[in-house]
Amino acid sequence: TSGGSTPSPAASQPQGGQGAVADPGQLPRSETLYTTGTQWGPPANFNPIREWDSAVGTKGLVYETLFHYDTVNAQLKPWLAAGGAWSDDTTYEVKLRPGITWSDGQPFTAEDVKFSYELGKMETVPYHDLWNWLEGIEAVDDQTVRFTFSQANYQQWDFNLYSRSIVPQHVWKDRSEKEVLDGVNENPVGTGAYKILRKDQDRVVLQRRDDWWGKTALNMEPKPRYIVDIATPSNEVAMGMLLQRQLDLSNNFLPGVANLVQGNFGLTTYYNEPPYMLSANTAWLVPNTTKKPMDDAAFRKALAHSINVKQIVESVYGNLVRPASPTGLLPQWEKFVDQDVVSSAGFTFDTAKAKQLLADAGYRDRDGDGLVENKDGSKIELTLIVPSGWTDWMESARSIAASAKEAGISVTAEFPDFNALVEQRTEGNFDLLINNERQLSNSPYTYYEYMFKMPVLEQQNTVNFARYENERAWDLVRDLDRVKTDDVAGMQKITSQLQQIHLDDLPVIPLWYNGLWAQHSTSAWKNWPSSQGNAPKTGAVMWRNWFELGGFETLTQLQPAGS
Amino acid sequence: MRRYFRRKLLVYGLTFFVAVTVNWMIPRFMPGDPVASMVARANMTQPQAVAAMRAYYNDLFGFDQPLWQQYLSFWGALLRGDFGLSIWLFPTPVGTVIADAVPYTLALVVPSVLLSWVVGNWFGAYAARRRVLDNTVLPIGYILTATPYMWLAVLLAWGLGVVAGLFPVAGGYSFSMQPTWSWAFLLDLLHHWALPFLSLFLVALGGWAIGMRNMIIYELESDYANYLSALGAPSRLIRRYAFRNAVLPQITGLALQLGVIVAGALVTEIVFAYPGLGSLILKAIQNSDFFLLQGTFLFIVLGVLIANFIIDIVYVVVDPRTRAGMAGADA
Amino acid sequence: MSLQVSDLRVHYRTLKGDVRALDGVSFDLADGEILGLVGESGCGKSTLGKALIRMDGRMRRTGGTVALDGEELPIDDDRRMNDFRFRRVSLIPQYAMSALNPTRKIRRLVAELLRSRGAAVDPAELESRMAHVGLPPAVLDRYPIELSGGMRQRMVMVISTLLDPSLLIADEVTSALDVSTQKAVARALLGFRDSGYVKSMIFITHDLALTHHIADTIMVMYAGRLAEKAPADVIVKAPRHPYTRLLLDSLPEVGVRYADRRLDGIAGSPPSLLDPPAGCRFRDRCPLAGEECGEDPPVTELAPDHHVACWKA
Amino acid sequence: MLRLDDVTKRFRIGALGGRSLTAVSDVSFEVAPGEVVSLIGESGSGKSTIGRMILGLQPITSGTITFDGRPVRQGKEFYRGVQGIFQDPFSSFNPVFKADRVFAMVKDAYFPSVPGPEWAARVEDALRDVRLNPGQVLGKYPHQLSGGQLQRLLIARALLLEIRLLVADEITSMLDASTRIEVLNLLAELKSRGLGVLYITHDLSLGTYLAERTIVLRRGSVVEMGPTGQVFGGPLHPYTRELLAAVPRLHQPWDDATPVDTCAYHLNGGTGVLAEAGSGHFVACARLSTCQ
Amino acid sequence: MTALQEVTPQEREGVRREALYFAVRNGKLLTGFGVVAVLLVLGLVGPLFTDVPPNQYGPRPMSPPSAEHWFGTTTFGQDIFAQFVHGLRSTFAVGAIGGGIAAVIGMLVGFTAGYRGGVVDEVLNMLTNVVLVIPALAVLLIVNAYLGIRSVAVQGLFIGLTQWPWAARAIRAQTFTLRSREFVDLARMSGAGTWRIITREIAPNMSSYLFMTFILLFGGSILIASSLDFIGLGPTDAVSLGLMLQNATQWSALQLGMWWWFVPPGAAITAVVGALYVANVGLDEVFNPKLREL
Ligand SMILES: Nc1ncnc2c1ncn2[C@@H]1O[C@H](COP(=O)(O)OP(=O)(O)OP(=O)(O)O)[C@@H](O)[C@H]1O
Ligand SMILES: Nc1ncnc2c1ncn2[C@@H]1O[C@H](COP(=O)(O)OP(=O)(O)OP(=O)(O)O)[C@@H](O)[C@H]1O
Ligand SMILES: [Mg+2]
Ligand SMILES: [Mg+2]
Repeated sequence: TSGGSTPSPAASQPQGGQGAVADPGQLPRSETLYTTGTQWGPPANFNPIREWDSAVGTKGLVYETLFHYDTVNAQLKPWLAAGGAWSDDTTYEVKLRPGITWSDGQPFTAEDVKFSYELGKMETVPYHDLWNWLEGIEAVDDQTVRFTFSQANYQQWDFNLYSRSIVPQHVWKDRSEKEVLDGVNENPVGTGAYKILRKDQDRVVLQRRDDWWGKTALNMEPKPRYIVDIATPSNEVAMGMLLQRQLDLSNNFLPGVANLVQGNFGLTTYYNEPPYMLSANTAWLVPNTTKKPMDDAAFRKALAHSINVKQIVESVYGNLVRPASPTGLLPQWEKFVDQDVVSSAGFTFDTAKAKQLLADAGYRDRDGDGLVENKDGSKIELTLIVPSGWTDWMESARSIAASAKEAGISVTAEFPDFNALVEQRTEGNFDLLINNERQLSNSPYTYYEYMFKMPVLEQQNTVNFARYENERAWDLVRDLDRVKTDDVAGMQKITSQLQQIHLDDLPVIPLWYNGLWAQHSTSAWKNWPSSQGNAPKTGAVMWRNWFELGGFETLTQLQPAGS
Repeated sequence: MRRYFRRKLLVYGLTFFVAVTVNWMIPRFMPGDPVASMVARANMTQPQAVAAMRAYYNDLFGFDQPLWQQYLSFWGALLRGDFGLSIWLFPTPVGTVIADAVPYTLALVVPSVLLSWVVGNWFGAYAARRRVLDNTVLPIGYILTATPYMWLAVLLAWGLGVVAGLFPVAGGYSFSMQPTWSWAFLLDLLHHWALPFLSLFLVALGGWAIGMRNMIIYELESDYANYLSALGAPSRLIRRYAFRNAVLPQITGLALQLGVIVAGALVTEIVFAYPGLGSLILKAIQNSDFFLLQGTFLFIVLGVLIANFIIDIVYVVVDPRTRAGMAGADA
Repeated sequence: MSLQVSDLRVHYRTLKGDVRALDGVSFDLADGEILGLVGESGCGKSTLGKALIRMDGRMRRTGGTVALDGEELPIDDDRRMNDFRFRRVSLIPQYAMSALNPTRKIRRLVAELLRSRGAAVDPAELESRMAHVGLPPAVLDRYPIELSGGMRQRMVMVISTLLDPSLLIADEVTSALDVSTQKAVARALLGFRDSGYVKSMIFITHDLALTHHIADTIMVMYAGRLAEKAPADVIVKAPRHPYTRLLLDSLPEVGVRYADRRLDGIAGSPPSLLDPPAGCRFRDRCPLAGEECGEDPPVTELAPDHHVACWKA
Repeated sequence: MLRLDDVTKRFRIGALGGRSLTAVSDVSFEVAPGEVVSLIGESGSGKSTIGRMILGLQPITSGTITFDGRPVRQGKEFYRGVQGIFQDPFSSFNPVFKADRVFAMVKDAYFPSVPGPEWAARVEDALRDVRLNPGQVLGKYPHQLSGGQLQRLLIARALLLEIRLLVADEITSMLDASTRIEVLNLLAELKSRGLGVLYITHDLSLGTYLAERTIVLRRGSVVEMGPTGQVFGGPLHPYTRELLAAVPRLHQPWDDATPVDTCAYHLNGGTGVLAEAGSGHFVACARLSTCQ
Repeated sequence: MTALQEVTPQEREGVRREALYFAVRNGKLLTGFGVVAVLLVLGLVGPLFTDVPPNQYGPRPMSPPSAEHWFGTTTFGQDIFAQFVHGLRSTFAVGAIGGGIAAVIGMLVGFTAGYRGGVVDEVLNMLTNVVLVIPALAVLLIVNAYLGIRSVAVQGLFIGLTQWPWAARAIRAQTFTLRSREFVDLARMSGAGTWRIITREIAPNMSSYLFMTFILLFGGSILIASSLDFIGLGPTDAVSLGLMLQNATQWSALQLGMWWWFVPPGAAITAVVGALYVANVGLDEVFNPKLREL
């Protein structure tokens, strides 16, 4: 635990306040939510197709999806859709809610849904691969859309149902591929609860639409009349603003925030004790399995045993994250973890065991420098890369290098520029790296797809950076995709086999669960999500693609601090 | 005179050419593929889609043309004022990104440069050859110039911002404000501007004060000063002359220092999350946004060049020595 | 009697001790008189000049007094001395070429200087004085750097004498000029005295021949002391001090050829002023030196206005 | 031995403008072994520039300078026979080194094989030649020596090389009267050993003291040249006359009675073609005939 | 780089003895070099006495200064004193390397341009101006971002490569006045070549000036390096004061009340550079009689 001093609360008072309402240029503090941690620079576009860099709230607050996904109860939650069902094995029918209108007053219809999914036919649209197994879409009537599949990938389809923004056909229909992919989409017309009020270099201001359909249809209303999302260039600035109470929600990684949560600063997090945050994704150590000695599962296992994750969790993160289970499956997927497999094939930090495994596999220290050599006697000198500037990972990488050395494996941490790292990762010219590019989702399918995706290409862009090839595993992953999403047992059967393969072969080594960083100030808004009592259990997060995973619901549960 | 300006223009032209060329070379000859990182960020899995996207961006940025042609079209675009598209803030044109940020940077740099120059010079001139001031206050000047910009900035942000609560620590104006032509808004702008300005101002102030102090001491030792005091002229007059003569080299000093001050502004903006070019550059680096980096870099070079040029002209106008051709080595 | 200097001692403070640059010098200067001051380099000529108007930080008066028009000059009180400067005592410095602020036009410079001393510029008078030294009025609207060395020198002469001082000190004002300009400047100085712009003048130089042409009286100094002082013609024609004589002997005249007449210099070098030996300071180089020269020779008036400090004179 | 033909030198001046200044124009003369030629003229008339061009220290704009028939140029060979001594003895020595380094430099460059003791003996001989006591001057820093001593050190240095031509540029202007005359006397002795000297000065009295021939320079052009006696005894060019009249002489007041006649030299700047007025006596005056 | 004046080389009597005399009595010089010397010794000797590697995690994170941890510990329990002394080392190293390289280039260019004059001067002058006008930090940012800086030495190298122009200019001007000195011509007449004249005749005459230039370059390099470190472009394999500052900021040291992490590195940089500047002024006073306190 951290000793040290607990800083005293700042003397400053919240700015703004009731007196300011008279000023038209000033947003009333009690009706405005200030957030940060998603956007790191000027808002660039309001294009919901650009799910990775559109301005905060573009998808989720302005544009909406057919469904949301309830991470607590692990089920789809009808949103623009009133409901959806498989009418046969390869046909899915969506019923839309009646009475929804676009922000320009036009009615929202089945044609809009058809149009939006058909945008994926353009090669450069990110969900283009949907059309590898989707055959066609039919707007049966204004409220009904029918999707016909050549191959029904149930798991993936659910993901697509809550991930794809629906855009208005009447506005978008004449847009070229270039505009669809690269357009700024100024003045977006959406169905969502907010509209963009203005933007500036360092902020986006959203204003609630009081005619939003969900008010009546869902009986929900997001409480803040205004949301100001601030682009803070760095975490410490966010921390300063939180302390000044100019900020209500920070989705930044704020090291040492535990001290503030314990202190009297009016700051809260989901848990009021370690790990403080919900988990958002798994950080893995990715070995390049095409290189020696990482091509040897025994070596990878030894490496896994050598890593002192606990030290990283405690020293680097100050207990803001929790160590990952050997399977790496997020806590939300706990029901898929096969404890038998874990206890028989799992690994823990154990330097002695690591040494033992190395010795058993034939990696011995021949020249007496305390470091093992390859089976053929050549030196092992591995480098572990993380992007320069990613401080917590840099520290973690140093820690991994040190503990691996303890076990006799020579690992050096290096911090190339992000771009250079991406290139090495894509080309496969690395030894070890840390990666966490899969978030929580509706299905462990996405997790295993990342791990086992085949075929391994010349360039690996987003998945299977380890370049691990195992036909059986990939077949299992695809089988998993074809299990209906309500068939939990069927899914479990497959995932436990996948876990066996994972833990036997360790194509990636799960390290810890990165947090769903969210620190909230109670000075203006209360009823933030918390593990305690009947506070909301959703994530308080503005990150892109997380509104559908509970972020939006959180907004509806907030209460002004004064009430 | 003409020859002087011809030479100056040649130097500036050459500098610009070199800067632009280096600039152009950056994304093309440095490790790391900008398109790859764009594709990686888009989170695509399907090889076909990746290939399509790659081809699309390569075409967009002209990476598929022969190098010389890329170079020429770069110049062409540049002369049309087209800096290309930002990768990080895709698809915003770099020109727009910069244009949005520049007012903030200018608002920070111009007053801090000019005010620190004026106040520093005045102060240094006042302290020179005055024992008490020279020995007590000027060391503060040394300390100030020796302070790393960011250290002072962070201390100010923490002390006056977080602890004392006197100033905000981030942003160009209150996040609750909307830009209007109202006093409240202007005040708010000033309120946010104060700390970054102060940190830039203080560091630069010390440098000018010391420089001026030394110059004045030299001037006070000069023949004309001796002559004037031998004729019993009051020290007020002598100091006034000394000041005027010493200020002239400080003008050239100003040109020399511009680059340094721009650098200081960069760091300061980062500390205060001030939405100017500095924060942009940092993010451009972190996000490998070559085009944005190119644009900002060119913009800074251009700014410094223009400022230098203005200073050159001012210098020739105000210093009769340059006009008579006696100034010796040219600037 | 316009100037009376009695037993003036001025020392320079240095690390190694005091340099006795002026070691007991006494002389008088009458109204309307031009005193030429000559002597080997380093004998204290400039020190005397500076002592009379503005001592620099290292100079210290250790004795003696200076009186101007019967009033004692507070030469070591910088502030009180200010009242005398320019109005009563003025100076044409050795560095006259660079004595004008390069960034002010002459007219403004003069106006500002005068205003600071509480006087007003009389443009007509200024121009007439300039005309006196051959400077056109247009010079007033130029920067100093736009003038030639000789013009600057003459301009300084005009400025220095604008308030009609009683005493003008001209320190090596001609040594940087070529012969023709030298002649013009020397003439102008004479003219200033004749027009009454200045009452009396001390003309410091190392050029005996030139001094002879403008000075009424010539004073020869050696190693911080007076060697001989007499009317100009007397010094040149009938010098009594051996140093003066040797100095004159070593001056080549135009037309004198080595082949015809070989001149000789004075062997040896002057003593250090840091710790000068007792007795006559020229003793070591003097062909006439004898026993008694171990004592300080007193300054005696051999003939009216002819003062010599030598036992053998 | 040394010969200048139509030598011209132009400088570019001014920081801002590209003005050019003709420092020397169309100068031609010769210096023979054992001859002292004095070069006289007001400040800025181009005397030093001529000296430096002869020494190869400054490029020539046009014309030729030859030494023994070969064009001058920097290099050991050339400097073995031709050396120069400059105006300011203090600035001729590098203040941070001991003064006798100038001898060591000569040894390094020209006599690397001479053994140390022998070299020391040669240096001492040369010093005695210039009447310096080696013990008094060797091993000292320049600032510890007097101007006269430094000046003579430089002459001694030149002597070590057995030079044949010496360019002496105002070598006495900084010295007081007595030291000055000693240096001049030394030059006179060297000349009698066959050394050719170009003696540059603006002090007319010094010029006449030594030189067989005198060249009067004005604004870079020769206005009058000839045997010293003739030039000073019967100056033909008005400028020479004016110069002579301006020289302060001890026993004779400035001659105001000789007004400089308004002749061509005043009207057209004095550039005339050099014409022979007497044996070896040349004058550049457009109205030579009327003036005479 | 503000305080450097163009001083005509002095050659008065006993310059050096006198300089020494004033040097040991010049408060500015003594204080300046005193502070630098203390910190330098700390940087050189300190690491020998701290047995913990500077980046090693310790068991007591976030603890304030104590007998055990003189300067306290970081969020990770690293001993700040150990980091500090190692950081001082790199700071001095980057100053020496950056300042040294800049001084060497500046001297090469300045001497050559000043001595050769003419076309060479024009070309070098042009080059100097070009490099001068391009903002150095911007260039360093770009170079750093793409080439990646691993070690203090490489960082110093890059800083040195961009910082020389003003030094070159100053040295050129000085050389210009010196090259017309007659001893230079005398050396030439003694058969010395250009290089020899520059190194043996001209440079020794401006030694104090060159030294002062070096001091200013040294301080400048430290400041530039700290800026680079701070924005995350510092050497990845080293400990430096700038990196300490960066870490302290990134891990919100001040906000969390850990002033002992944030203050020492910044104070040390300020002290080193400030002391150098003060010493520089002192040196100026020592070598230039006009500036001596009367
Ligand atoms: N600032 C000073 N500090 C110490 N000694 C000085 C100073 N100024 C002059 N001196 C010494 O005082 C003596 C007299 O100097 P002064 O300048 O009066 O001589 P001078 O006769 O004017 O010589 P010159 O003809 O060269 O101008 C000299 O020995 C000189 O070295
Ligand atoms: N390097 C140079 N650059 C520009 N002009 C120069 C240079 N050297 C000399 N001059 C100019 O050339 C002219 C002749 O100069 P020079 O030094 O030859 O004159 P001088 O006759 O030796 O004068 P003095 O008697 O003052 O030494 C002068 O006007 C001078 O300003
Ligand atoms: Mg081994
Ligand atoms: Mg000359």
